[in-house]
Amino acid sequence: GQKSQPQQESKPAEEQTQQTGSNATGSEKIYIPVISKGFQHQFWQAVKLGAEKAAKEFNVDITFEGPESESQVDKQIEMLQAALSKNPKAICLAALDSKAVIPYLEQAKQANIPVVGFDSGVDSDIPVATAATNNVAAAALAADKMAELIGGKGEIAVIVHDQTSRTGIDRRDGFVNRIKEKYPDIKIVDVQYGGGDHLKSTDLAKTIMQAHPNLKGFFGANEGSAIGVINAVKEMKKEGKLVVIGYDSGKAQLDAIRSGLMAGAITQNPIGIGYEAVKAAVMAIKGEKVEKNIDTGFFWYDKTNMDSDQIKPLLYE
Amino acid sequence: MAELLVKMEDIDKSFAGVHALSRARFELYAGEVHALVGENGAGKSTLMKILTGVYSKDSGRIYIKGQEVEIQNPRVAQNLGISIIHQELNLMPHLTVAQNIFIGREPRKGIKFMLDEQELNRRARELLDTIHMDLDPKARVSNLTVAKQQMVEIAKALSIKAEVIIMDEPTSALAEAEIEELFRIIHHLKSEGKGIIYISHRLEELKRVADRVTVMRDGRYIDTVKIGEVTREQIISMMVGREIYETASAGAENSNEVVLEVKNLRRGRTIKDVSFKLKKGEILGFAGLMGAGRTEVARAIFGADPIDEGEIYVKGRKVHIKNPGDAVKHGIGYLSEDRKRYGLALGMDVETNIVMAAFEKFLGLLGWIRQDKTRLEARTRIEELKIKTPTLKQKVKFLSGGNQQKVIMAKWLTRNCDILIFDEPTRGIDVGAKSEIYKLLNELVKEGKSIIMISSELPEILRMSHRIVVMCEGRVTGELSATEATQERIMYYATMR
Amino acid sequence: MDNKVTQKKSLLHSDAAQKLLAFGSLIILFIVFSLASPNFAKFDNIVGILLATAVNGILALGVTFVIITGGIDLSIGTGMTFAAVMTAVFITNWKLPIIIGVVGGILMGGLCGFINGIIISKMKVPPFVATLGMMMATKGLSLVISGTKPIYFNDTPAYRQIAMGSISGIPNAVLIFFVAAIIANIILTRTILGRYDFALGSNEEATRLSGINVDAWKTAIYTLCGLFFGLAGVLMASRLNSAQPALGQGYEMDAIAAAVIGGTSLSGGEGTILGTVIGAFIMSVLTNGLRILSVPQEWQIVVTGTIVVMAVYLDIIRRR
Amino acid sequence: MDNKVTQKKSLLHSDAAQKLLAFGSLIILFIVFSLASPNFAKFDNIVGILLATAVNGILALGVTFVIITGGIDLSIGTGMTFAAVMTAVFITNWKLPIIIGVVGGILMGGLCGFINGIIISKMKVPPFVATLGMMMATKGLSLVISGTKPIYFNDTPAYRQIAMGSISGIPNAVLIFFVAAIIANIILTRTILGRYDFALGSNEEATRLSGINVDAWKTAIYTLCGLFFGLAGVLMASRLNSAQPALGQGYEMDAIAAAVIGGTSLSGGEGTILGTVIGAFIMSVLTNGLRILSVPQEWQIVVTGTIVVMAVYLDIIRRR
Ligand SMILES: Nc1ncnc2c1ncn2[C@@H]1O[C@H](COP(=O)(O)OP(=O)(O)OP(=O)(O)O)[C@@H](O)[C@H]1O
Ligand SMILES: Nc1ncnc2c1ncn2[C@@H]1O[C@H](COP(=O)(O)OP(=O)(O)OP(=O)(O)O)[C@@H](O)[C@H]1O
Ligand SMILES: [Mg+2]
Ligand SMILES: [Mg+2]
Repeated sequence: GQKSQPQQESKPAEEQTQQTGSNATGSEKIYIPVISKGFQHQFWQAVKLGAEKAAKEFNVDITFEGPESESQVDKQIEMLQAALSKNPKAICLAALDSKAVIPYLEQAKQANIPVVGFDSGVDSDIPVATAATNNVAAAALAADKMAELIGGKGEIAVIVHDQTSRTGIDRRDGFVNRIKEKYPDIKIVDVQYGGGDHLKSTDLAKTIMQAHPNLKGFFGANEGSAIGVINAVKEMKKEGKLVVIGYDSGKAQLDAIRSGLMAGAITQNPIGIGYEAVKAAVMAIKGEKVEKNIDTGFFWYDKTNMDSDQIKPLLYE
Repeated sequence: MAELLVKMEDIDKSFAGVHALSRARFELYAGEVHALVGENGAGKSTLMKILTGVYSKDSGRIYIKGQEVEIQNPRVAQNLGISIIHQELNLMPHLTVAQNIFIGREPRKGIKFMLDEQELNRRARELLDTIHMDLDPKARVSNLTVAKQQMVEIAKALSIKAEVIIMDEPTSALAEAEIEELFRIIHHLKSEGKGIIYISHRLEELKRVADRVTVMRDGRYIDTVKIGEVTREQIISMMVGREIYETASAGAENSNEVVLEVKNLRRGRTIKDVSFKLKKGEILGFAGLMGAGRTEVARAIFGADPIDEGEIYVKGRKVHIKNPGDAVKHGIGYLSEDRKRYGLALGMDVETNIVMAAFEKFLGLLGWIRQDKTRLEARTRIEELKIKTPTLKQKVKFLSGGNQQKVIMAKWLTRNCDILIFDEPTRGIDVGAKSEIYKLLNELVKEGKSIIMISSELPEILRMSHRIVVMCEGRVTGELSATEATQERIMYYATMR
Repeated sequence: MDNKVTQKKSLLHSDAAQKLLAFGSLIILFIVFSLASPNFAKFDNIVGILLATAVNGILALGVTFVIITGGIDLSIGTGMTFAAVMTAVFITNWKLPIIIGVVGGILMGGLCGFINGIIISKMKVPPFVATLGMMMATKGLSLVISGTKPIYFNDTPAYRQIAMGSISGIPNAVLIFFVAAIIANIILTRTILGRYDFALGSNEEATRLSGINVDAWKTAIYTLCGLFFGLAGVLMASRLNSAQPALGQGYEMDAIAAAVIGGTSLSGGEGTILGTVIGAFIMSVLTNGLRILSVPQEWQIVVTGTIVVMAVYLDIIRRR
Repeated sequence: MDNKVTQKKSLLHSDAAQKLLAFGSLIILFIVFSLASPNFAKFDNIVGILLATAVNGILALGVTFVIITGGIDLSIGTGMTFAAVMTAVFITNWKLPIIIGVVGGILMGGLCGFINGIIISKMKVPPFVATLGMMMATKGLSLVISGTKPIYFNDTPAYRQIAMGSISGIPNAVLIFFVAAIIANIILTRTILGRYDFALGSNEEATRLSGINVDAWKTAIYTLCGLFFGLAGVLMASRLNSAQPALGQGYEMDAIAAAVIGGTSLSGGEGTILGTVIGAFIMSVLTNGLRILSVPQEWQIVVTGTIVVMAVYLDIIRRR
């Protein structure tokens, strides 16, 4: 928050030059489409919040949209294409498939539209900046915490939201690989996918618990998966018998952590991701130098630190 | 004089492109049976559909017991005491007989929406008993033959305590015994003071049931006369506006070459050992009562249903017919008794239906249809059979019943089949068209084709056939030559269990 | 002697035996999974299967009525979500009593169904299109109304008991599902609505010609379907202790599949509630069993697809 | 004079006028969006719309044939993905020439359709169930074969040109779509397959009793549909420069919706290719226009649902 203060003050002058510089018809604001990987999930709503905060701060117009599921690579491309038709000054993009969007990024580059990546990177040097979480490292941290909490051995299971999306793969691999590398006595008995659907994840988690009665820990790799696990624990009356680790936040997860049902979770900084992405886009438009890789960070939070000044702003209800 | 129940005046009705009724008129008194006759497409059914709220009239007035009324929908007609047996079957095939009869008027019990199924079946049983119909109230309608379905329709119409009962060709699917029963019912209704409108193409029936007859032609009212005061020929000339020529049998002028031989055919419980021979250039009549199994035999020969046992020889060669495609390849064509269900693609145009079985003849490269050829063929057939249709592209479902039947005949003629099985070929067809079809059958056999004609109308069988096979309960019980056949002898074999 | 043979035969063809045979595929699946995994036939897991069936089962009950008319309802999944969101709005946002919220939620489902019915019967829009529109409308509205955020029932812990309270170990949701199935069965087989349902699907024109107000009854049937998905929404929200506005799409296909697997004909005129219930169970037993066996997910999908086709094929052979 | 009146009338009711009127909703949408946003009617955006229509449009062409028989094909979405994955396997993993990979991919689609056809016509499994099974089978197999990872065409840059190469600014995918539509139209209106397609949908039993090998033709029609979704898969993969194994589910509903909005009747016997093409365009113009106007996404869904119903309703009124 502190750094942006002086920029905000110098903004009106900047905006003036921007407008006269462009061929826009007078009072038109800078327009930046933000294309995410989704819009319905809580996480993306938090990203949107951050993006809107930055938009307000820098007095730009944004739109925020994303396909309905993270497999719809082509739908995202169509959004990108429609966005390009709207004469944007910059584009923020959380690419579902970083390779598949490259031709469109090239198109943007030719039109001198700076692209800022967010949430996960794009395999290309076109994006002027990327504001992202290192999901692999974040999930590995969850694995470390899991090992610590179950005492370094036993059976655990994982529910991931998606088998093919970048975030799904990264979190699964980050978690699974860390366990395999560092904790030989821990056995991952099952990894299944619930589509992020709360109800389906609940039934899925219950079934896994049925199949593996000795389960000691359970990792839910996104909000929907984590809540599914919590619901399953509740419905099976296994409160306290299982270490549950979640990902992201949302009211249900926060409540579960407060009540001790969930040991803790990884949070990214979704608001920060949205904020930084739009901010970087604005800076790029103005020709200012932007940091190529903006690591928005991730944190482990549990009952003890969730109300701290460092963590609290990262969580959303 | 009895009360005037129905009076229709100056009724006009047009469908897209067809002026079906123009200033049509009709009157019905209590206690009379009033026949309505006319050629196919004369507008009889349309007029009745207007009276029962199925169609809305373009103009004109309807009075019920002197009161002018607007009949917007079938419910209004029912409430006015009008019930109808539609020409086309209008049943719910997935429901039972009883459920169909009382649809819309189900007995309830307890709260308003609960059905009383027992009461429903009981009432149906009672009704069926009083009208002497041998039907199981709990049988699913889709499992019944057309004749039995027709009886369900009749029962349904009678179950409504109506004062006006319209019967649109009720006998077209019935055999003699049921027709007798129907006539008995009609007399009974008449004696109760009900008015009955009776539509039929079987003019010989009129003398037996009707009091007066109204003739329609091309959607217009022609005349109303007392039945006792006209001859059959006079009615016909009013209907068609010309004298009609009724062919006699072509006579036994066939060769001895056997084109189709069926040996010991068996299928389930409906065909128990059927054998017969069909000669070249012959019309072989198949007579029998309803349910005798004639349709089953035809379907089995045609490959529409699998057979359990039996051999079929076509022109002396044994053939294996596993599906209709095989039958058609061996030159056999079949005209079903239920043309809407089994004969026509109703939603498609006349042209396509005519060439449907013979597309191979009109194909170019890669399955390309030579439309010039199909059009020419269809046009030729339409002229040949005098099919009444505004254009080649008219959907078959908008043709009148008789013309639909002709379209199916055209289909098999186009396919050029040598062996044709006609199942009730003149069902629901007017005298004019009937005589055309008879003429056609005679021409076909003269050309050397062979015909099996299944018919429940004995006069027709007697007039047309060179030989007659009589069936009863899945067996062939007799075979008669044209010269020895009489109604009595046929009935004798038809009831020989 | 002849008599005996007939008796024996009629026993085999008796209604009861027929119905038992209809369970065929379900029983086979059950036996196979029980043998394959000791964890499958445990009480808790069975309860889990029952619970997992409840929501989809109730959706399937409702859509069975619609399919019997020869129609379809694609809005049941998102309509369910809409009902859930409205329930949450009533209870959590407007602080109305739970019972009013529940009834209100079910009625909102009924309202969606009613609108479907009007569009289909009065405006003559084909059911597929009308309910596709409703699917999108309810999906969007759920997000708008909830502000794309889940609404929780944290102030009203009693709400969760609607689905998750239990009687001797069986969760209420399961009991509600069975009661709903029984009511559906009574409506379908014993009431005039059920009779006209079949009549419409069997021959709509003949039904109309019999003097029945086809439009009104059709609307009633879509409304009934709406009430069922309203109930499903209430249960779903209760189980998740929240209304999740983004959920719902895709549930319609599962429910339609359950009805069709259970022998309801998409061309109308045929269907039973028992069949639909069995169909719903076949789907959830399959899902559960394959998961218990830890079959990799991609193979689970392949196997489910194959077995669904085979189950229906078996049923077709049996009926011949 | 009388003659003149008739002529005038026949002009209004002429085929050409009818066809123009059929575009009604599409034209209205187009005008509204053009007025609402200067960015809508730009060349680039129009090309974008065309491109966005191509894949869904080709799927809709195929499924139109199936729907006309009175059947349905739910496997077109995932079948498309399966074809895409197989193409990628042929070209990237097996290093086969592009042309062979493309033909192979299309044929794999045809194979899926053929199997659908056999299950439906020979085993008498209802199309909904048979293709639901195929939907799951192809979905699972795509994941299995690809190892749940996208397969890229990075070694064969020419592959991307199949869809994205362009002739005077119009991408090939669009041209391929139009050519496919023309071919589909010829097949449907001018060949025996098309004629039997309608005959099957109009009265299958009567068709059989005309001596036509109903099973074979039905299988042929499902196979044809398979070839179309195979082609869609090739284009999709080409556009994304990769085969995305998780894609596909849900696409079947969009395609079916396009066909139905275009006037194809789900009860069979009715449908036109032009209608389907218009239906596909209505869907993508709507999506694009609302995006261009920056309507919030949740409202986009509501509006789309409403307009789809209204478009069909307008068409129904027009035809009266
Ligand atoms: N729904 C309709 N749409 C278009 N034309 C129709 C329709 N119903 C009837 N017609 C036409 O109206 C005319 C009268 O038909 P109608 O069915 O009343 O004749 P009909 O006297 O009952 O003949 P039949 O003895 O063959 O039953 C015919 O030319 C017929 O083709
Ligand atoms: N679909 C069916 N299901 C059950 N029984 C049937 C079916 N079709 C026909 N039957 C029975 O088969 C027997 C033979 O019927 P079929 O229709 O062949 O007789 P028919 O001599 O042609 O008489 P009709 O004059 O009624 O045409 C009858 O007992 C009939 O009830
Ligand atoms: Mg008539
Ligand atoms: Mg018969």
